[in-house]
Parts: sequence; structure tokens; C-alpha cells
Amino acid sequence: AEPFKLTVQLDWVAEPEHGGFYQAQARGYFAAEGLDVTIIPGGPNAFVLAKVATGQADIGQADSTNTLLQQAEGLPLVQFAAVFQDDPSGLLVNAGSAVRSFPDLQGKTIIARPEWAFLPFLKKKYGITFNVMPQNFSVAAFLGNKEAIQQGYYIAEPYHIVAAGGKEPRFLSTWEAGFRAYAVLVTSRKFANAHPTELKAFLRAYIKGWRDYIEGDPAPAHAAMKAANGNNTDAFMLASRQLLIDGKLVTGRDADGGPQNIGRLSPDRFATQISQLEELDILPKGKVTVPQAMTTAFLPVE
Amino acid sequence: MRRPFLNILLPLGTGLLMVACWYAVRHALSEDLKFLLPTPDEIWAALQANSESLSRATLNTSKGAVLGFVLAVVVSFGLALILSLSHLIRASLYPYLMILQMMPIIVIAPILVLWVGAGLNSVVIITFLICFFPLVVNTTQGLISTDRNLVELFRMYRATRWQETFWLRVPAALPYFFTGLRIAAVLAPIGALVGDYTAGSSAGDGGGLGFQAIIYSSQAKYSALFATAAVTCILGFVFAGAVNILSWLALSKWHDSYHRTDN
Amino acid sequence: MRRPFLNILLPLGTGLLMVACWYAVRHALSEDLKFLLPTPDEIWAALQANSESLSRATLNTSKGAVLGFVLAVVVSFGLALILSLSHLIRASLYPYLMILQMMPIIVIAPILVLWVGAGLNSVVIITFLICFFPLVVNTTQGLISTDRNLVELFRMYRATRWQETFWLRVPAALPYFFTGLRIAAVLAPIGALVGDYTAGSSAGDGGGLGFQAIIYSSQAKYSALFATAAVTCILGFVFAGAVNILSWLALSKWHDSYHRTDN
Amino acid sequence: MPVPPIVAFNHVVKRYGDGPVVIDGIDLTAAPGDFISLIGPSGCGKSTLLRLIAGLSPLTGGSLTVDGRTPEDAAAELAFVFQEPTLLPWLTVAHNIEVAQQLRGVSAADRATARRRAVELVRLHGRDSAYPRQLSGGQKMRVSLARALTLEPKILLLDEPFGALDEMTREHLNEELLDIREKQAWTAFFVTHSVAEAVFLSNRIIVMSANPGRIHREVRVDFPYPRTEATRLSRPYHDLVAEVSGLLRSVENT
Amino acid sequence: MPVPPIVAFNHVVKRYGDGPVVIDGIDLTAAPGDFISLIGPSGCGKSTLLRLIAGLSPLTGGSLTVDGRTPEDAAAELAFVFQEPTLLPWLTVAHNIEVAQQLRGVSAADRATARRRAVELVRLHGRDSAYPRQLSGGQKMRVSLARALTLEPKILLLDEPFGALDEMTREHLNEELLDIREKQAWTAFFVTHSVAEAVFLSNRIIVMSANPGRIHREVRVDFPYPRTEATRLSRPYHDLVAEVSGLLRSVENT
Ligand SMILES: Nc1ncnc2c1ncn2[C@@H]1O[C@H](COP(=O)(O)OP(=O)(O)OP(=O)(O)O)[C@@H](O)[C@H]1O
Ligand SMILES: Nc1ncnc2c1ncn2[C@@H]1O[C@H](COP(=O)(O)OP(=O)(O)OP(=O)(O)O)[C@@H](O)[C@H]1O
Ligand SMILES: [Mg+2]
Ligand SMILES: [Mg+2]
Repeated sequence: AEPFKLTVQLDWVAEPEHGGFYQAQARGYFAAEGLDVTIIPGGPNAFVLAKVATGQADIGQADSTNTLLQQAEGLPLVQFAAVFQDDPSGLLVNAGSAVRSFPDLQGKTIIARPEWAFLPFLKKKYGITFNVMPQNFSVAAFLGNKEAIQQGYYIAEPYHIVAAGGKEPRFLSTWEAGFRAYAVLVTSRKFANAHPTELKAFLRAYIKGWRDYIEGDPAPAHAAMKAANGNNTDAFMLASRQLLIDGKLVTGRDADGGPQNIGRLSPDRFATQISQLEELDILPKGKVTVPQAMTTAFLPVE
Repeated sequence: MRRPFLNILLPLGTGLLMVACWYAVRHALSEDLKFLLPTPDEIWAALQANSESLSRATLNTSKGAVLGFVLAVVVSFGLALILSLSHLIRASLYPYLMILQMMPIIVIAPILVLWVGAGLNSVVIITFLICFFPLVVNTTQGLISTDRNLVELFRMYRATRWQETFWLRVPAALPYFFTGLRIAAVLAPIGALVGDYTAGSSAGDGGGLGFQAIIYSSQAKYSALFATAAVTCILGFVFAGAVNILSWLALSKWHDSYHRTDN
Repeated sequence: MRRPFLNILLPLGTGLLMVACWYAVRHALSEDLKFLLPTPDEIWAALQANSESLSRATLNTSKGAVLGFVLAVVVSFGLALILSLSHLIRASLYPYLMILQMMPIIVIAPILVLWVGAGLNSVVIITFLICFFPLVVNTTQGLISTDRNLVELFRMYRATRWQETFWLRVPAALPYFFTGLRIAAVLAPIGALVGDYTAGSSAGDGGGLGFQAIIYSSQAKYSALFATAAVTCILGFVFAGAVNILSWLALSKWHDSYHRTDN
Repeated sequence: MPVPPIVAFNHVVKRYGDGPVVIDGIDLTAAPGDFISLIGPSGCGKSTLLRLIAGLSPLTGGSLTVDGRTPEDAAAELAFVFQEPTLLPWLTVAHNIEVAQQLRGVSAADRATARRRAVELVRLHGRDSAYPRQLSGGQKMRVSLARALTLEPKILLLDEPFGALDEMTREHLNEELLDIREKQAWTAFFVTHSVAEAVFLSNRIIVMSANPGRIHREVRVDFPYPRTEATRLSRPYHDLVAEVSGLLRSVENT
Repeated sequence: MPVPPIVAFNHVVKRYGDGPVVIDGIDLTAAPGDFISLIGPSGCGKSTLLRLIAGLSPLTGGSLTVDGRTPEDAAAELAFVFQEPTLLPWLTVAHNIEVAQQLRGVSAADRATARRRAVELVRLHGRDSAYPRQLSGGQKMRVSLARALTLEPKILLLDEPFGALDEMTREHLNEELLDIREKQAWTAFFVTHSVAEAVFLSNRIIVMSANPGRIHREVRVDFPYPRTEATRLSRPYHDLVAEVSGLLRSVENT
């Protein structure tokens, strides 16, 4: 039969956080499932959720926090698989800084996306206050200021900082603070209703791709990502992949973590996140329920 | 003048037309795109719902916009005076002014933040950078377009450079100057907004309109986002209104742009 | 004219001075801030090292800049013609043009991306939005500043509206028009760059300079980032050069800005 | 012969904006073919009168018909030499001369012929490609005159066209003007400060008084056309010049 | 008396840019107190000559000293009434008149006095607060004249100041000019197209020829100052006017 055409909107330019897609694509796993997948690289303003909600892309990569917020605004989205069991966004702290744990952030200035829900979460949880400066994908302020604290992606920024001659930064992760957001795959309700079979097929291939990427030879994915993003170097991709593996981002850091966990979403964790966001007044109370937010219907059954 | 009611009716009419178009476009949008274009009443509701944080943000952004604008006017005026001195000076300095204008904010912002700190200072400088070029170019062109006969009159009477500049070239350049001002008035609030979301700070009272815009945008609060934009526009109208009044005061008595027909 | 060697020496001199300042500032920077301001030779090296991706990006951005610029010139010219018709029309339409200019890109970008798709289309529209306002304001002011005596001459000879516009007001507005063009020429590349990093797409051949800038910035590749800025500036110089040549062709024979003294 | 007047002022009043009355109660009719000179003190409203005829300025009171129509409608029949040269600075002399005809839709070939003749007439040969800023004051006025003369209008309005010219050129142009009048048979309103010129050219001289501008007296000049150098030397001519000068003096001393 | 000349042209040549020679080999010296009229065909270089004296345009050849210095250095001694009114459109009549004195640093009180006298002289009372665009052509020229007269210069350059004025005003200003000359004792260069005016005002008349501009002949006018209405009616006056007119004619017919 004709392969089923499907587009995936990435949240950033092709980098190892998209290893699962590229490995599955390069190894032909998608094709084997009868899918013709087009991967659209993202960038600073990829508008992933809006594109998926409006049908300009079928599947998108995003983080669960933002997705919940946009679902509350009525975007017809559904989260149907995990990319990472924990969102790798966290705080980078300059090696020279005295800040070692969250309470030390009291009174500091943090360079971050202003909308990041983790920030009010920290304020509330630790009873601290700090300033926020908008982050523009730049690590300059971080490099230039020994005291700087900046939002960063665990598997990318530390590498670039070291490569640019900086000291390896400390990383304060969201999960340590108990803020358990996922990096997720989303699709629109419409697409989910119309194409359950294809979504299941997609996830089978995708999960296989991730597993192959972190356990096997990443070369096919790396070659494809290099082709898609000329700024990728082998050294960076290998280092980034290693951080993915060491941080157990794909497989999960909880006790039950492991390759069988790739892609899994937990309704309980979603319930927790929703109530956390509601308590912070970021999410209007009762606006989103777990069944509206996510589904495990397309994940392979164990 | 002869039909004063038209003076009110026509602008009002176009306004209503625009709002009608707005609703029409929104109506034509497919159901799942509607969220992108909230209706005016939704925006109005969002404005009220967020009035507290928006008014705080507006105050912050206004500060940045006013200071950046004033700075741009003063500096560009001085620069234009220098540039108007000779072709040679223009050839020597223009490229660097152009570079200043063309430096992407994304390159400048981190440097600024490290240098003067995030927040008002940076916002003012970014607003300045965005406003000053149209002012320099217009004022300079005005200063060098002075009627040659009048220049000769002044040369003839051995006016000092200072007198030639301030009694002749500057008044003669006013129509150009106000044109630049009209552009800069509109750029100032938007410049402050850009400054705010590239180098603002939530310190103190929580950032300006740019900050709010990012937050609303990433949370898909489009009504609130448009409310932010509406506030920015209102700010711009205030600026532009002030410029128009000044322009009227300075030019209406003598410049042809205010006298198309005689009566 | 009398000192032709100065014509080359002075600009060259300021250029060297700037470079010297650059090195001095860099020298004065504390060791751990030096990375923020790469030296010209580092930038040059980065330019060569990244020549392939930069030239691809430059091509993309140039396309956006040229198309957006041309679109802005054409549309703004038409709009200015309409606006120049009467005070009433200006009062009715100006506010909406201002709104168009004041709409923060952050509000427009998602709509654009969803509507015309990320990439060239969006970049062209954003460039257009950034360039067109200075053009409209200048051209309109030029069109309404026509010498009243000449207007009366044309009225007298019952020139059609069309003739009055194209034979009289348009040529008389050229000095203003070129002033606007000079501003827009500098805004076009930067507009394309902004468009590229707010609504560009890396699909196809990999985005433009704005995209590169963000990537380099996030990867702390400052020399490459400055190389990107340098390319943007060069693009701007090409635009400005073209505008200067056109302006010379159109005005040098008759306009006082090209004849400060007689000889 | 009761030919209908080509220009008819009827109690015309004019003020600019809310300024003082500039022209007050003007009654004046011009028959086709009249050559009417307007003389009077500076600021008495001569230019204003011509501007009213040309429809460039609205009346404040009274009525005015030109060629049986409103001044606005009749403008296609007019040519006007303004008091100032009013040249387009971005056009060469040749183009400046042709522009009026171009506005009337005259073909390029006819324009060029008419332009060459006019350039010859105002003695500006060889300056065709000069720009206005390269011309002397008198040369600019001559370009402006040439532009009007290419039009062959029904009514010709001339506002001190020869003020900036030397006597010789002036006399030459006076004679040329009468020559063309023979052929083109327009009606002329001619503002001048030279009484001699007014007497030589016109069949009617209107002497105006100022503050507000009024018609003080009309003088008929009955010398036959064509007038020549001989007219200038004749006794009646000199007497009339003296008479009009006297009138002018009396006007200004009130 | 071998007083040093106040203006001395020595083989002066002038061309604009790479255009044709406009003025060719002018030799002319003016003694202090001279009232020199320049007459000649339109475009012969009269305005250019004044511009050279004022230092507004560089010489192409020859040399020129003004008050023993270069024209540029001597400019503080000059007042110039340009051929065009050259008023600042954003200033009222009063301010336009005062601006020249202001440039010379005259105090506000003295300026106001001088301005009131000048306004009276050119008969513009009551128009002090008008803007140039509200004035008639002749009124503008009178403002320009008033501006120059407030300066009490050593050398006065007048480029057809009365061309746009009616005969009465013109004669009035002629007489006023001679009056002021008695008191202020400047040297004047006066461009006019009226031979009668030139004869009435000046002690020397320079008749110029055109293409290129050359001095054709100088005519001395030996009537004693002060000259009055009686001078105008005298026989020698009329003879001289006729003579100069004849010269002018001969110049233009070559
Ligand atoms: N700026 C200029 N560039 C080139 N040529 C010029 C310029 N100014 C004047 N000329 C030319 O020089 C000649 C002399 O001009 P000038 O103005 O001195 O004449 P003029 O004697 O004052 O004439 P008029 O009586 O008409 O005022 C003219 O032929 C004129 O075309
Ligand atoms: N646009 C205007 N606004 C106000 N007043 C004006 C305007 N134009 C002319 N005037 C006034 O109207 C009166 C008549 O002006 P007009 O130009 O008709 O005089 P004129 O007879 O042509 O004088 P001249 O011989 O000096 O050219 C003058 O007192 C003048 O100040
Ligand atoms: Mg007049
Ligand atoms: Mg002259």
C-alpha cells in the first residue's frame, strides 16, 4: 500500500535530543511500519504546539508544562508519548558561583525564559525570591558573569560552555526539585481520533529508534543530523548523547527505569504536575484534566 | 475645514470598517485557527482581567520608551549637525552609524546586559538604537537641503557656523526633522518592548510589556497577548500625538505642507 | 572636490581609528570578557571557517531582504500617494499604518508562520513590515511639501490628479523619498535577519543569517556570531550603496543638497 | 456690438482667510480681444485679481464669470505668467517650456516646434538644456513667458512678465506680444509697473488704488493696432503716458 | 585725490563650473562714495559681478580686492539686496528685517529702532507680523530692501531692488536711497534695467555687453547731489538718459 505520510515538527534544530527520530528514520523503522515521515527541524520560534493544533504538523515535540498551559487555553492537543522522562531544562550555575542548591538562589538573577513555570515553582517551594532576565538562546551572559545562573538544556549548553573555554557549569535539575515535567510528543485531537493505527505504528518505530540510538551505533542518526544541521560536530553529538544516557533521560531515572520505559507517560505524574501548576496559579483550576491532557492509548502495551 | 463633520466621520468610519474586517476575518478562519485572532471584546476582557500586571508593565515600558526616545532625539540631532558639516564627514561617519543600526539586537543584547546590566538601562539603550537612525538620516538630509539662496544670504552676512546652523539650517530642516520624529515616535514603544524581551529584567516590579508578551505568547494567551500589543499601540499613539502637536506648532504658520490651497 | 585625496583619506582614517578603538576596548576588557568582543582577525577567520554555511545563509537572507525591501518600496509608494490626497485620508489611515508598524513581531510571527508558513514568505513579510513605515512617512511628507506656487501652476493648467502627482509631487518628493529609502535600505537586511529568527525555517537549505546567529549565539561561537553580523552589515552597505547611486542620479543635477556652494 | 464679455467681475470682494479685505467691490468686464493693463501701487491686489480669474483662489463675495463659466471651469482657456518664474527645478529649460503643453496633451512633435519658436522669441537659444538654477533672474522669467506663449490660449494673464528684463529685451517682447496677439487674438490681463508699457500694449488701462484694492479709474487707449516704434514716438502716446502717470500719482497720494 | 579704491576688479574672469565664460576681463575700480549703476542685457553677468564682490562665488581668473582685502574678508562691510527676496519663510516681516542685524550682533533695542525706521521707509507699516507667504511680490522685495538698509554698510549691493515696484514707490525709494547715502556715505553697486533710474541715482553708469559679459562703456553722471524732482525734469538729465539708452541699444544689437 501507499506509505502513510506524516510530518513531525521538532522544537529545535536537529540535535541528539532528536536522536530517536533520526535513528528510526535512518534505519528505515518508519518505512517498515508503512510510514513516510518528514522531520521538520525547529528553531528559536518553531511554534510547535500552534502548528500541531492547526494541523500544519501531525506530531510535535514539546514539554509537558507548556503543553498543559496551552491545552488550558483550548488548543486541541493531546500528549501521547514521552521523549524524555524528565525535561532536560534546568539551571546552569557557573562553576565559580557559591550557589549549590536551590535555596542559595535567594536574591540572585536568573537568565531564563520568563514564562518558565519552574521559576515560580522554586519561589514557592523554597520560599525564595530572585530576578528573571529573558534568555535569548545565548550563553554570553553566562560566560561573562561568574555569578550568572541561566536556564539551559542539560545535554547542550554545558558542552558549548566548555567548548568556548568556560568551566564546566553545575546543573540544578528540575527533577531534583520535584518538578517532574516530561519532554513529550503531542498531536491534535483530530489526528489522534482519525489515525490511531498510524500513531501506534509511529510509536513502535520511534521507540525502537531511541533504543537503537542509545544502545547501538548512533552513526546513522548522527549522519542524518549533520546533514540537517551543518553546525553539528561529531564531538558534540557524541558528548550530548552520552549525557542523555548518563542522565537516564530517555529510559527514566526512577527505580523502574529502563529501556522498557522509553516513551511511557504516567497519568499519576500528570496529575501531580497539574495540581502543582494549579497551586501556582499558573494553570486555572479544573481547566485541564489528566484524560484531556494525555493518553497512553497509542503506546505499545507492555 | 468646510466639512468639519467629515473630519470626525471618516476616521470613525475607517475605524468601524477595520473592526468589521477583523470580525469577518475571524469568522472566515477555520475553527482551529480562531484562537490566533481574538475578537476585540475578548481583547478588552483580557485587558481588564490583566489590568494590574499590564499597567505595571506599561509603566516600565513607557519609562524605557520615553528615555530611549529622548536620548535618540538629542544624540541624533547632535550627530546630524556634525554630519551636515560636509560631504567628507558624512562619507567618513555614515558607515559606522549604519553598522550601529544594523548590529542585530541579538548580538548587542548580551554585551549590553553585561555592561550596563539588564533592565531599564539596557531597554533605554536598545530603544535608542532602534530610534536614532531614522532621526539622524532625516535631520541630516534636512540640514543639507537648505535653500541655497538662503545659505548665501547667511554666508554673505558672515554668519558664524553656529548662526548658520541654528538660525537657518535647523529651522529649514524642521519638516524633515518632524518626519524623522514621526517615525521614531512609533519605533520608541516597540523598541522598548524589544529591549524588554531581549534585555529586560523582572527585578523590582516585574518587567515590562515585552516580558508579558513572551509569557502570554508561550502560554497561548492570545487575548492577553493582543491586549499587550494594544497597549503598545496606545503608547505609540501618545508619542505620535505629541509629535503632531509639536509639528503643528512649529510648522503650521509657514510650511507649505500645512497650506495646500489658499483661501 | 578640491582635495580629492581627503575624500579617500578621511573615511580610511576613521576606519582605522575604529579598528584601533576596537582593539583598545578589547585590550581593556578583563580576560574572561574578551570572548564577547572577538578581534577583527578572529572574525575574519570565523568568516572563512564558516564560509559555506554563511554564504548559504546570506543568500537566503538576501532573498528575503531584497523581496521585502522591494515590496515595501512599492507598497509604501502607493500608500503615500493615497495618503497625500488629503488631510482627512491621513487622519483616517495613519493610525492603522502605525498599528501595523507597532504590532510586536512576537505577536505577528506565530500568525504569519501558521498562515504563510515559516521561511521565505514570512521573512519577506516581516522585512516588509519593518521597512515600510519610514518609507511611507517620508514619501508622504515629501508629497505634501510641494512648493505651493508649483502646485498652483499645475492647478492653473488643470493638470489631472495623475499629472499633478507624477509630474510634480513625485519629483518634488524625491529628496524625501530617498531619505526614506536610505533608512529602509539599512533596515532591510536587519529586518530579514529578525524575520529569519522569529519566523524563518531551517527546512530546505538551512535558514538564513538570523538562524545562524541564534545557533552561534547558543553555542557561544562569538567570532562566528560577529561574522554573521558583519555579513549583515555588508548586505546593508550594498543596499545603501545602490540607494546612494540612485539618489545621485535623480537629484544631483538640480537639488540643493548636492550643491552647497557654487563654483 | 453686444458680444458677451469674456471676463465679468461683479461686485467682487476678496480677503485671505480672516485677514483684511484685499479687493473690494470690483466691477469689470472684458470683451474678447481686450488687452487690459492693471497698474497700481504694490500690494493693491493686482496679482490677486489675476489669481481670481485663474480660479486659483476663491472669491469672498460677488461673482465672476470667465468665458461664460466659473473660473475653475474656464481654466483650460487660460495661460498665466506668474509674478515669480515658477519653474520646475528638476527640468531643463526645454522641458519646463514644454510642460504646459504636455499637460494639455499636445503631441511631442508639435510641442517641440512650439518650444523652438518660443525659445527663439524670448532669445534663449542654446540654453535649452540648462537647469533653472543655472539661469539668471531675467532668463528664468523668459522661460516662464515662453511656457505660457506656447499654449495659444483664449485668455492670457501676465503678472509683471517683463519686470526683470532690460529695456531692449522688453521692447522687443512688447512688440512680439502684439504680433502674436494679431495671430492668436487672445484677451490679455497684463500687470505692469511701467506706464509706458501699459499705454503701448493695451486698449484699456485699469488704475487701481490700494487698501482696499479698488478700481480707481479706467483709461481707454485708442491708438490703432498694430502699434510700432512710431507709436512710441508720437505725441498722443506721450500725453497719455503723462496722464496715466498723473492718475497713478494721485492714487498713491490719497 | 589718490584715495585707495574700495573695490578693484583686475582682469576678472568668471565661469560657473565648466560652463562658458560668463564674465570676461573686467577691469573696474570704485572709489569710496561712488554710486555705480550696472546696466546691460539680461544674462550679461550683472548679478554675477555683485556675487563676486560679495565673495559668494570664487573668481576663475584675475583678482578682486574689496576694501583692500579679499571679498571674503571684507564681507562684514557689505549689505546685499539679492535679485530675489530671499526671506526666511518661518520668520515674520519684523524678524526677517532684523535678522541681518542680529547676525552682526546688534542689540535688541537698536534692532527694533532700525527696523521701525526701515519699515516706515519701505512703507510696510502694519505688516510687521505677516509671514512672507502672505506678502505680495513687491512687498517681499521691500522687506528684503529694509533688511539691507538697517545695516549701514560701507558697500551696498543692490540687484534690481525696485524691479517689482510701481513708479511712485520706486521714485520715493530712489529719493530715500539718496537721502540715506548722504548720511551713511556708502559705495553702491546698483543693478537696474531702468536707464532713467540709473541716471538719476548714480555718478557712474557701467553699460555691459553680453556673451561673454564685458564692460562696454562707462558713462559719468556729473549732476550734483542731492538730486531732486527738479533733476528729473532737467534737460541734461533727459539727454543723458537718451544717450545711455542708445548705448544699451547698440550693445544689444551686436
Ligand atoms: N549657478 C550658475 N551656474 C551656471 N551658470 C550660471 C549660474 N548662474 C548664472 N549663470 C549664467 O551666467 C550668466 C550671467 O548670469 P547673471 O545672473 O549674472 O546675469 P544677469 O546679468 O544678472 O541677468 P538678469 O538681468 O537676467 O538678472 C547667465 O547666462 C546665466 O545663465
Ligand atoms: N496668501 C496670502 N495671505 C494673506 N494675504 C495675502 C496673501 N497673498 C497676498 N496677500 C495680501 O493681499 C494684498 C494684495 O496682494 P497682491 O499680491 O495681489 O498685490 P499686488 O498688487 O500684486 O502687489 P505687487 O505689485 O507688490 O505684486 C497684499 O497686501 C498682500 O499682503
Ligand atoms: Mg503682484
Ligand atoms: Mg541678475
